[in-house]
Amino acid sequence: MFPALRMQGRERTALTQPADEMSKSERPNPLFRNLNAKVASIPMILTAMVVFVGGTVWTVLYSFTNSKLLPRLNFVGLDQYYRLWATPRWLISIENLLIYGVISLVFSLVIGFLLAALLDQKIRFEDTFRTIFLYPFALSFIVTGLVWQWLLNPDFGIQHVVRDLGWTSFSFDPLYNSSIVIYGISIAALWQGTGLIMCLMLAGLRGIDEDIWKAARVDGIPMWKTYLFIVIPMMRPVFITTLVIIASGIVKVYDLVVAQTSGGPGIASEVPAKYVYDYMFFAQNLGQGFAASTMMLLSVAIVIVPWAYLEFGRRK
Amino acid sequence: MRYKLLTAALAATVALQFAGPAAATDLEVTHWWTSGGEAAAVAELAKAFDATGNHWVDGAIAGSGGTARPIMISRITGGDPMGATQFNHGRQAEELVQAGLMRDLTDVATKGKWTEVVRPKSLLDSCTIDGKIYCVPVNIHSWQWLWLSNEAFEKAGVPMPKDWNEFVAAAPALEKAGIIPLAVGGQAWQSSGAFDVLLAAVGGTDTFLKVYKDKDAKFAAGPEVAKVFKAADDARKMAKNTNVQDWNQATNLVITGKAGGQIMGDWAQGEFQVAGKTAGKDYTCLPGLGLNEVIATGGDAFYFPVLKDADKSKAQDVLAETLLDPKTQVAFNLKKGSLPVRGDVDLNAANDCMKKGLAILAKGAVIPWTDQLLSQDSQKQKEDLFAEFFAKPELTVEEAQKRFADLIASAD
Amino acid sequence: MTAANGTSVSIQDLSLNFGVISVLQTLNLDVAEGEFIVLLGPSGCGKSTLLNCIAGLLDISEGRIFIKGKNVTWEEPKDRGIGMVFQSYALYPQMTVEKNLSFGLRVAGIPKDEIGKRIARAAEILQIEPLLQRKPAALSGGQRQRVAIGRALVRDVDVFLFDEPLSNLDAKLRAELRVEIKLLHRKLQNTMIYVTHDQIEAMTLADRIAVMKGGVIQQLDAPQTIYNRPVNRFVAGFLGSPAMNFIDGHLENADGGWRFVADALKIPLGTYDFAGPPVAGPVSFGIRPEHVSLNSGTGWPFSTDAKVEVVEPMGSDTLVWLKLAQQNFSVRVTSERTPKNDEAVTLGFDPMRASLFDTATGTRI
Amino acid sequence: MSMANTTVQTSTAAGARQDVTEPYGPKPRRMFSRRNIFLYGTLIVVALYYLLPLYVMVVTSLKGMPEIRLGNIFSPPLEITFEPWVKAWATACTGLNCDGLSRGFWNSVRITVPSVLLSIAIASVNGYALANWRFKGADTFFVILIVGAFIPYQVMIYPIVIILREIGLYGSLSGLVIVHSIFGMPILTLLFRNYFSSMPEELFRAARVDGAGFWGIFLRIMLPMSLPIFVVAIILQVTGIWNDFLFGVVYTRPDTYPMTVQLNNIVNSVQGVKEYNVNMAATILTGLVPLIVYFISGKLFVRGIAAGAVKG
Repeated sequence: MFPALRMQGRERTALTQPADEMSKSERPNPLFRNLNAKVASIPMILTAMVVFVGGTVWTVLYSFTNSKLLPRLNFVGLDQYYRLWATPRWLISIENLLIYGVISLVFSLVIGFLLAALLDQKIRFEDTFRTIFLYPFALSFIVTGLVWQWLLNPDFGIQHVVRDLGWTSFSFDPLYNSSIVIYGISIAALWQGTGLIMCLMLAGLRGIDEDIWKAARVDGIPMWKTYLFIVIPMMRPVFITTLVIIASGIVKVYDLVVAQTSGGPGIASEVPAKYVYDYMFFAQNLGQGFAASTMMLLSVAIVIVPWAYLEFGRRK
Repeated sequence: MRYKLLTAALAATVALQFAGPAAATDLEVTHWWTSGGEAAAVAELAKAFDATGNHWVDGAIAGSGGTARPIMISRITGGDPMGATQFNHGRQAEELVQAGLMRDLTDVATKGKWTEVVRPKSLLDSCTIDGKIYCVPVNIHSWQWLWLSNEAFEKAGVPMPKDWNEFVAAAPALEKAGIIPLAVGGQAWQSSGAFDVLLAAVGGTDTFLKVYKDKDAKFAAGPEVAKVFKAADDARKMAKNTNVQDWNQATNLVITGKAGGQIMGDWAQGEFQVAGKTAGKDYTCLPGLGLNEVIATGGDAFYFPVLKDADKSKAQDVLAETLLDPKTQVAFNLKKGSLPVRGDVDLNAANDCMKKGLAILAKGAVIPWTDQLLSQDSQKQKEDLFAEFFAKPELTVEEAQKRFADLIASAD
Repeated sequence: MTAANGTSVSIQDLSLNFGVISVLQTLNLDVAEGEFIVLLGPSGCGKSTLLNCIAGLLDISEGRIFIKGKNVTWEEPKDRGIGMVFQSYALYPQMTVEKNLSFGLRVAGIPKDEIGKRIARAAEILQIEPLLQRKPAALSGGQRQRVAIGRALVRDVDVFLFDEPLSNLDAKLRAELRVEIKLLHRKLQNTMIYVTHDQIEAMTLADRIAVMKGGVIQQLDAPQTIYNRPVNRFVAGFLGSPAMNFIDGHLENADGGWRFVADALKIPLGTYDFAGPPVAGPVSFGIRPEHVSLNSGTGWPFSTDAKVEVVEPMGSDTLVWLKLAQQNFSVRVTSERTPKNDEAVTLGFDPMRASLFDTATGTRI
Repeated sequence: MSMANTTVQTSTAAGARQDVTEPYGPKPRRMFSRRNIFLYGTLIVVALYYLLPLYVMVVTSLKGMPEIRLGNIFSPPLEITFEPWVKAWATACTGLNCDGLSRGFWNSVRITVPSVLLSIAIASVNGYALANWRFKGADTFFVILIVGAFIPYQVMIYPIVIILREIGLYGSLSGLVIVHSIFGMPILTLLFRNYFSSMPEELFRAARVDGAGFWGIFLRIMLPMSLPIFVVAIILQVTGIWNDFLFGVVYTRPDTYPMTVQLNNIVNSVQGVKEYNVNMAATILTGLVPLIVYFISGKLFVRGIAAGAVKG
């Protein structure tokens, strides 16, 4: 309530002063234009400014302090950052995020697109198949993590079953093997997320003019080439929306790791968001957590802000 | 056992309904005691509190303290405090007290003569800040136990070890019999705790204090501690086939004879009890790993956030008194497997292992625990290090010790 | 012309910028009461933008707009006394035709019986009574456009704005509705501002045409004037189908008279009506294909020989392409005897019908 | 094969008969062509992979613990028991509370319904304002919002605790509803904005000439045309909010814990042995609401996505 009132108040004072000097037929104060739209956008503006910008500034500010359990403005310069980048767990987290990110991005797009392309062949039972591919998206990461932890558990899951069938040397325990655990986590992530990507791609494919297909057929272009060189470039907006959804999911990955491995074995499957959470709350070292947050925000900003501005900031 | 718990809970609810709502004040108590033995112990506290005419609203948060504490702290700092909350006593709640968010219990303490009844004295010291008492210790938890499965050793055909070294020697025979020698759950605090126990047991009390109390980094890099790291190296080799996360699942491996032993605090005893196992017959406990019989005075304590509601504040006082009540202490600690914080209670019902603990306590062989010596921040870094150490054989003993020494150098 | 009735819409020094891009530049336009003005130009010339500014759908950067003498520069669209018809009809898909027509009136809180009266009148004028209970999806293109017009009609306003209303229709319907709009205008006598890129619509409908390019009105005149005396090369080239012939050359004064010279081609300009005192220099000589005649004797002030390159029969008449001073040149022939390919012909015309433009500035000389 | 293709293509190009055989291309008709076998074969294999975890969950939840310990996870239950379900719903314990997921279910409903309504109300108005009423600076706010979609929630927990504390809503249901609305806003606003942008602008202009204002156009013109995108938004929000764990656990108190938190509590409150059958039953129960929503409205979802995400 508090910030809201302040914001309105400021606008109101700004409104009244210049309006007095102008006669009615003159250009009204620009703040009056679309006033309803502005009023209606107050929640958005507040969210953007108070929560996202305000929260970010606050976080960055306190990352330069040695705040422990409670935030205190006790500045220590870049100490938290030196420590952060000297911490093996942080470095592993970053590495894992990169691996996980590349896997998610590439496989979600490829699998999602391939499934969509298959479904777009005017097949029978399309609804059934689509529902099957999409249903995991309805489940939370916590649930997804639990199920896959169970399936990949060497004592109960796939490995156990295959060994029971007679292949006793079979080994498939990605969640218990430090060097491949992050791939094991990705299996669950892809299971959960590709359905949505498929839906987006399918929607995109359905938006392609039938004439394009006819033209490609008349020209004798093979189907895969039509997809690759004609259809995919035409689906640019879908790919952009998809990228936003996938990428924002990648940076935020947390629950899935917690539910499947809690970062283990050891610290082999740690991710940055978990580092932030653990250090802020578990280690009761807010400063360190904020420094890690700031690094995450920074990397997000470097990639996203220019792109978002180009994509949404300016219109034809 | 579970049925018993259920009936207890039901009884409590029924009792409340008849107690007359006017006098009853609901008090929400948050904690992270959710395993079988723990839940049974909490039920005792709730029963005792409900018997005073108030109502214990249970706010259990499953997971570990690591999951629960952030939630508790967010709620206290967010202005929606619970009536009382569990913390490990020590330094976890220090800043909350300093920020004036916690209630000063000095009056209740004076009335109940806590300074006289609570032992060892160090327990109350960790509740005291600037001469005022802010928490109620409810139990003494000691980490320094090695729990061994009699069944497993029988199966492997080796005699029950009497200390850590014999245990290590018996490991190959256990492995041969298809038994995991040492169960260490995947959660970071378990490997870290196991190392601390080794430090106190293999290294000795002085080594332990020099590292954690004096924070002597040079010493931590030296040969005394290197010995401990050697032992930790043994431990991780023995534990490499453990595929469980939670500590009680690891304990369950010992209970079922799938694992030879586990280094775990005395709360593991509650699990043996719930499973109907008898100390000495089904399982064996070695305090201080059989090498250095000490007990750390870590444990749980309840803190009481400052509340505006006067009725609730009054109920807080009642709860604080109830928690230290001799009868509650006995009932609670028997279930929990921990030691009571009062020296003046009757513990005839205690089993073998608890009696061993009580004897050590009576001898005064106590050391402070890492919760009291190190900040949460240093604890967490330590956890990260040992989680990695136990899971990653490529991390050499030397490298790990060097990182440990660096950590001690910057610890607070 | 009905200008005597007073000014209906007046635009003064209007500018519109999107950031650094200037879309309309200090534009002035007065529309008389009851006048039918067509804004004509290629896409991107700013004609629709100008219309949207008049409607109040775009905020202008500079200038003022008056409608019926009232400064409406910053009024809401609904308060300007305008009705508007859109290219895509913009019918509300979830409402019936009747609800579509009445939506604006209901918003304005006009009493029910009055709404009913107005809808009945509009439906009668546009002959859409049987369609009133249908949804737009169940209408043909022509019917939708009638409803769209009806929506403007029921508002009972002074000024109608049309934004390329016929572009989405096929050629036949377009011609039909064009006539209907003309009749409607005659019946209602409202001021109408009509945007199109179709010169036939412009020529047939307009009292005056404003030809626009690059956000500037190039010429504002009656259709015939624009056709016959275009003020610059752009207007000359934009109007007319087939397009005007242009020959690049220069203007020189020889033997006491002015003439146009391009290679060996020399056209005396004795009959040409110069816009100002002529000056020697590079010019474009323009003449419409229909103002040239083929093999019709030598009675023309100018005639020359040429060889036919291509013949394009167009139904009612035929377009003959040949080369003049190495530049393409077309002639429109209506006579029954049309030349064959490669045939030698004589062409002749009166330079009075021609237009001369300064090569550098493009303005009429 | 290639011969046939060439002929057919030539004839198509020439505009001749098309009913011979369909060429290469997206829609042949024969039942057991090689292509169909490949197509359906792939789809079925992939579908099995997607169904496997659900199958294991259901099967496990119907087994007794002894059978789980002995058998393999894929084998169907020898003896079907519904006890795990009953236990998961009604009697599983966390600490002292032994009422299973039942309490969490109603809490989740109480949290989800207002959160979904509020977040969609706000986001749809945002999207509409951004698409049709671009006021100065609006795009900047939107960019901030989109960037906000990438901020991990963990980073924002603390600032939000402070904000909620300042406005006095910490720990209350309204507080949680606001938090869900805030974090649902970026993606929803993007969807609504894209959807409204894809509607013909002339419609909006016509309504303005007709005198409808900001709210009039929104309520009377835009809303009746937006069913598909609302379906998408509802599905996304219902699943997102229903499945949320972090906010539910941080911003509520135990008596209002949503189902996911209770699920976590039940799954992690290991009392002796892990009761996998109860865990699986609890897991399915928790996922049931979003699953049902998907099964019912899956078709609309794809259509709505097409409208909201494809046009940009």
